[in-house]
Amino acid sequence: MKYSYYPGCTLKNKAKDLDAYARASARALGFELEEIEDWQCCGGVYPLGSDEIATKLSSVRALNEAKEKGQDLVTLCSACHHVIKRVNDDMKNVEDIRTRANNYMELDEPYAGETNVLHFLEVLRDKVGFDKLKEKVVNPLTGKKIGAYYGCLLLRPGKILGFDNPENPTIIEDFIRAIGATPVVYPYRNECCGGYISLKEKEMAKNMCDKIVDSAEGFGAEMLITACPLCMYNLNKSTEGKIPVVYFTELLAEALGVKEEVEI
Amino acid sequence: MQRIGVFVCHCGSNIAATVDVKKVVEMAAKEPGVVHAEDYQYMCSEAGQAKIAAAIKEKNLTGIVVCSCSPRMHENTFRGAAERAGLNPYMVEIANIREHCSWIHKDVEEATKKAVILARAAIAKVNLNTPLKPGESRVTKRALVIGGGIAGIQTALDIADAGYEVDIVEKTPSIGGRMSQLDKTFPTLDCSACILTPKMVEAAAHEKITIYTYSEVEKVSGFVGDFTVDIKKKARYVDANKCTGCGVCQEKCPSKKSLSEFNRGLNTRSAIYTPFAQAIPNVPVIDTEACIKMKTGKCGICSKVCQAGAVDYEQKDEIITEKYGAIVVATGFDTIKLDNYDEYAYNQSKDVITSLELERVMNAAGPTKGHLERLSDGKHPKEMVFIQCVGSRCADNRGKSYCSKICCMYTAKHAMLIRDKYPDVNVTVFYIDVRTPGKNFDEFYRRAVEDYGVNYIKGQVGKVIPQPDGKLLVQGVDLLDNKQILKEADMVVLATAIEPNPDVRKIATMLTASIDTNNFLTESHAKLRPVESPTAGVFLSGVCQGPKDIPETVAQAGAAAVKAIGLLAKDKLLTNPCTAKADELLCNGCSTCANVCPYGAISYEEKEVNDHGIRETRRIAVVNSALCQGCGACTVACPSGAMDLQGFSNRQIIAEVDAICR
Amino acid sequence: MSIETNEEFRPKIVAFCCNWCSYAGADLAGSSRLAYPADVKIIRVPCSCRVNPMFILRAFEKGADGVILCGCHPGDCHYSTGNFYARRRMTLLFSMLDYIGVENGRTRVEWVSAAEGVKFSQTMNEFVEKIHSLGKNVRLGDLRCKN
Amino acid sequence: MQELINRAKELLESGEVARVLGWKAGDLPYNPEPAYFEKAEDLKDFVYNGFCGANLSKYMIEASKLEGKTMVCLKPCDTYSFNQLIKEHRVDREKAYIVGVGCKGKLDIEKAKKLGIKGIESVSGAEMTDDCDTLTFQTIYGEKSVAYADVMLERCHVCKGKEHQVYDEIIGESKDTKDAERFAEVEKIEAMSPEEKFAYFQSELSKCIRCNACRNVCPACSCRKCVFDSTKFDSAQKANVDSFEEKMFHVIRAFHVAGRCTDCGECSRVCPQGIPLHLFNRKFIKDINEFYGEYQAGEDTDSRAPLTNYTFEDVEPSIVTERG
Amino acid sequence: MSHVNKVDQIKEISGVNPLKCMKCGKCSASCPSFNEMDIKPHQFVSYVQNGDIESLVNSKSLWKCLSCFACVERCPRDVKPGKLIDAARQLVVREKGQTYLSPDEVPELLDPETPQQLLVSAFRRYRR
Repeated sequence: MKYSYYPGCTLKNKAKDLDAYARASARALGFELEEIEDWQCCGGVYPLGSDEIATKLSSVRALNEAKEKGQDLVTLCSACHHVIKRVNDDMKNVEDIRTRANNYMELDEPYAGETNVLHFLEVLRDKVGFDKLKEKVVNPLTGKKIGAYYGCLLLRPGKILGFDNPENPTIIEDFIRAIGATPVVYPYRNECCGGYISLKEKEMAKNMCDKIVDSAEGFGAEMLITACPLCMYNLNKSTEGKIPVVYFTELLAEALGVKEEVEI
Repeated sequence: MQRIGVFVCHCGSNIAATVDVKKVVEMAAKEPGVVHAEDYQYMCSEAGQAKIAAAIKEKNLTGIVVCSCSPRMHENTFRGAAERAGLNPYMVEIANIREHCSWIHKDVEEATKKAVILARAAIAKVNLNTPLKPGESRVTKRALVIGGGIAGIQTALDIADAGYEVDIVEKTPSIGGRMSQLDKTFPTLDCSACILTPKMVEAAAHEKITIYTYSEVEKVSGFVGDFTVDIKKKARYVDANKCTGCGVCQEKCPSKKSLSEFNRGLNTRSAIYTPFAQAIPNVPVIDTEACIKMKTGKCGICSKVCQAGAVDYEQKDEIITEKYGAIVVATGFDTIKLDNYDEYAYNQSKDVITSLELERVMNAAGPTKGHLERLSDGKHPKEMVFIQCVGSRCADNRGKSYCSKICCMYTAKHAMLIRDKYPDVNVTVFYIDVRTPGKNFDEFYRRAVEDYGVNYIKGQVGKVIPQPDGKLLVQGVDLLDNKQILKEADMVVLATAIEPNPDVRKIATMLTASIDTNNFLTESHAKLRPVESPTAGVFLSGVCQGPKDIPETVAQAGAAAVKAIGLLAKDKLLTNPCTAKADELLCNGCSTCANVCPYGAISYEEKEVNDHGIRETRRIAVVNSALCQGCGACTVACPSGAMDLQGFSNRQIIAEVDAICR
Repeated sequence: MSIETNEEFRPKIVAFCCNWCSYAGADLAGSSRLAYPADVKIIRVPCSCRVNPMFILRAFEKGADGVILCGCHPGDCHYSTGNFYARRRMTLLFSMLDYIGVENGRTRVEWVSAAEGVKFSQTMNEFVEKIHSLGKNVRLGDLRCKN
Repeated sequence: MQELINRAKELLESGEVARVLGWKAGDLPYNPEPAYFEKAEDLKDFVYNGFCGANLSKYMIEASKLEGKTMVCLKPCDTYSFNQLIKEHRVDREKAYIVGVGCKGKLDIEKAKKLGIKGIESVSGAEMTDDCDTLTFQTIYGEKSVAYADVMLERCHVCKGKEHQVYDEIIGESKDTKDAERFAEVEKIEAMSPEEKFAYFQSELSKCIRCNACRNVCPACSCRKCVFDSTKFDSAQKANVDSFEEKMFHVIRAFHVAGRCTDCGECSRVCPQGIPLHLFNRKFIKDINEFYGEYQAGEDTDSRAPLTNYTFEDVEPSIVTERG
Repeated sequence: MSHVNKVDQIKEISGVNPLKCMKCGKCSASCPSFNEMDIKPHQFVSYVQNGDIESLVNSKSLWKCLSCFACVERCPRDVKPGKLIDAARQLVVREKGQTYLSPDEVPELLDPETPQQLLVSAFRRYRR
């Protein structure tokens, strides 16, 4: 099975490990991530204004490339996922945006949201299946108590992203179970880490992350996992190394026994 | 050629403000067949009807057109007026120039033009009308009440007291409904069971009432006055005639892990069970999913301990077919599922409960024996938070668009009862609005605040955050203070929206009673016929029609009973004469019409006909006008046009089409 | 004086409404003052299944520009099954009209319950707009005209 | 053919049947016409060959009213129509002795004429016992041979198969002559733009002279009195050229037989103006198959016809707009 | 630019109908930045209703909203206050050419771990 893959800017730089572990794990699980050509940055945040077109075009290009290849488009970074999935929804359901974006793009065939956008976790859940994943685990992380940190970008708005129940998600917990560890459910796992606010309002972001980390620790988490480089950055400021924050793909690679192959 | 009179109503200014009624009169007078046209302030008034009668007599009218409000409003009024003046009531047509014209258009010229066209269509139709005579059908003097809650019980008692037989069909093992689950009732704080149980007993003892519990309506056919209903009596596996209700079987049953439906799943019950101590009938049922004997064939303890020998594992479902003249729907409500509201942590914490669950917690026969305690650890709470409007007043597809109506009052009741019994417990209520219309209702709510010190905060809760120590952090807002609030609570109670019992959809379909977008049954007229369904002979009682509290439900139950009694008191009903009729010279006898008739009203006869001198025996469709309800499906199925519908004939409808497109 | 003034295109639209749901829905639209263009004229029929394709073609023949049929939602028919038959009949009829080159959208079926005044009004507004975009009905009027 | 005549004689003489419904020779070698034979000696005029396209099942409506049984010759495709008539109680199965006659495709003389064959004196190669591969015409200009399939009726190119659906006995061999897609022509039209579709049907229908040949021959159009002849819809034929049925006759006719039409193709065969009328019926058949599942009218006598049936999940009429 | 125009502009950009609001406050109850804001999320809706766009575009809140969509997700009336805040922010960055972030100040805000995503997002939100 081959998927089109949109890594996004951070995964080429600060979060190379998030990307590398995902690719190695994909190989171990028998699917391939085919990086689309000449992708451009998604912009990091979804342009909310209903009149914003230009800022959505980089996503449309990526989506259209996947469409032309007839593949689903897989993303890994939470922000890219959020932006691309929402733009795709616009292209599918908002006539005005679709028309105007297509006017800019001048494609042979207009793009109308045909591509299916999947987060890597969704591939694991819906395509591979957590049961199958469990079978492929060679190095179960038994006994590890792990708190899943979702943040906001993967979950909300729930209706458009359709990723999981936005108020009580389970996909990462199911993932944690599949790799043999024990999930720790804590109520702040879908609260915002502060996101881009941490550039200028460091204190504000820290306050938010403190609540998340305290809650997770309080419920017994020994480690936090995330899919988002920005979440990890913000959370790390709060934990100050007390409990580790790692990418879910790292644990996946470890469980599948391919972590050592990966060179960062 | 008909002699037609046209009567244009002003409806005060309702029509006259937007439609130039004089112009309509002037234009209508020019139409073929029209020999009289006039306008009047209120045609439906006695004076207006007198004008119609006078014109019929003076001008020898053979048909009339009233340009007025919807025929759904006053068709019967004008038909009555015509009949009293000696004109066949089916020679009356209505042009709806109010709902379909003056009320939706602003421009006088445009509205007038349209009113003229609507009048023309009605005139064109009445030109082709023929006098029709209603048939008669009998009335079965027995009523069916679907649902055995307080609404159903009250309706049944009222009908039975008037001397008619009534059957109650209740899906669960006992009558009593939601009210039997309540602890106390507002605004008087009587014990719910104390006022309900006597009514349950009375219904059970009433010689005119038959109660089918653990039973469901399977099939309904027929029509007003003559419904035929199949009732499925599910197997109880206990012989009601032998059981003494001693309860030993329930004590000895080794399978005790099923969640108690009556206690909203807060505790467990045995596999053989009566839902609650005062159940009527006091005859247990066996839950086949939980019963060890049913699942494995081994066990049989209940049978062994039953001295009356009432347990019968071989019992089968039974279908009872009965005829009824009237049907009352009283299927009630349930609380909505909270899966869409996980921000309130209902699925994550045992200490977040719905108000109905709190009723069980507060009730002496409930899972905590009436002690207020946390369901997670049994500890007595110190801080309780109530959240209002959970799933009500939502426009986002997660919840219900309507106000559930009863929550403000029961929350005040809960708050008051808790503060009264446990003065050490602090109670906070997050509300959007407090809605207390009703006799002594606002006073009741104010008492909760003023006499019992309940802390009402205007604002919603965003999230309930379970803490590692088991407490619940409630993150809400105080809009008057403009502050976000983080409140630590031991228990959170959600005023969960109510919705019609999910089974009502199936029942409505069987009854062909219409249902609104929220699954509430539609009443025939929102103001003037609130307890009648648009389907003749079907009446509505209680929350199945819309959210209601107990006094309103009882009042409506009585009203539905009166309407049913009014129907049952008649010996015969006049049937709708707008039925299908086959032209025997055109009929091919092909059976296509019978294939689409939902009432089985069409049969075939070998009949000798004289077709322009050719005498032959033909297979001809014959419509039983007592069974035909006049839908017209057959008329379109018929390729030769032999089948036509009286009152809505092909030529009549085509005349309307022509008039509109002229 | 004639009240027929015809400067701009004012479409003629016939709406067949079943007595139990859609006619009541139209009444509700009226009592809720939910406006829709006066071009729509309603004909009351007992059930959507009473509407013969002949009526629809007749309307077009006589100069209608659009015909819409409204009935109870499937499953909610007052006569249990009427709208199911209407649905099949109209699906086939509309498909045939499309096949012989009549513009799509001149005919429509919409299920409107007695409680859906808003939907009734919205539907009529949309339909009138659609007919405006299609313009005058020419094709159904002169199908057999010699070239 | 002789086998057929012998059997007919036998049945007539034994009194088992009171008459035989078949074809008799016309004034030309290619225009036999339906005929009753009541006496054995009359059978000398009996013919059965490739030009006997007429579907005799509709004649059985009247024959059912007569005294005694009628032996009727039905080709495989005709038996669908007969079944459909049984279903609609229009013919009496007990009154019919059905001889399923062999069929290897029926001929369209117009096609031969279009191939330039004129002055036909006799035809060979179209007998029931022939292979029906080649057809030979003796004309005043000499002998001409053509491939049988080139002069076959349109309907035979989409043959429903060689099996008789209902019969008492079978005489002669049949052949499935299907060599084209049944819905190809319909699909071609569906693919046109609305303007092209309209232009196509306008030009075809403008040829119609309302001779009613299609209606008279159609086994499904068996109404005692057609709506277009009655006052029931204010649609009776009027002198006025603008009357309703002048425009919509064919649409309504197709609608009235939708779900009942067996696609026997008689309408197109008899149209003197050569209008491909079967395209209306076949469009409905295609839609019915697509929307409500495969259905072949006349395959049985008890199934529920598509227009007198429904499911809760049926497609909405808006599908017509949505599929574009 | 008149007030009316700005109100329309905000409604247009956000696609929000403020009249749907029933003033329940669930947005403010959900907002993680509530305490940092001078005009609270629920007030955004009434400010737009009342046409006081000036106060909105000058508020601190514009720069405190995280676009975390908690208010959007939980609003029972589908009003989406977060979209209104964003629309007001758009007005500022588009029209006045104002920016909340100048490239000059960026270097001092960075540390070795800062992911690209953070810069990209902040630029997108704070600048045209």
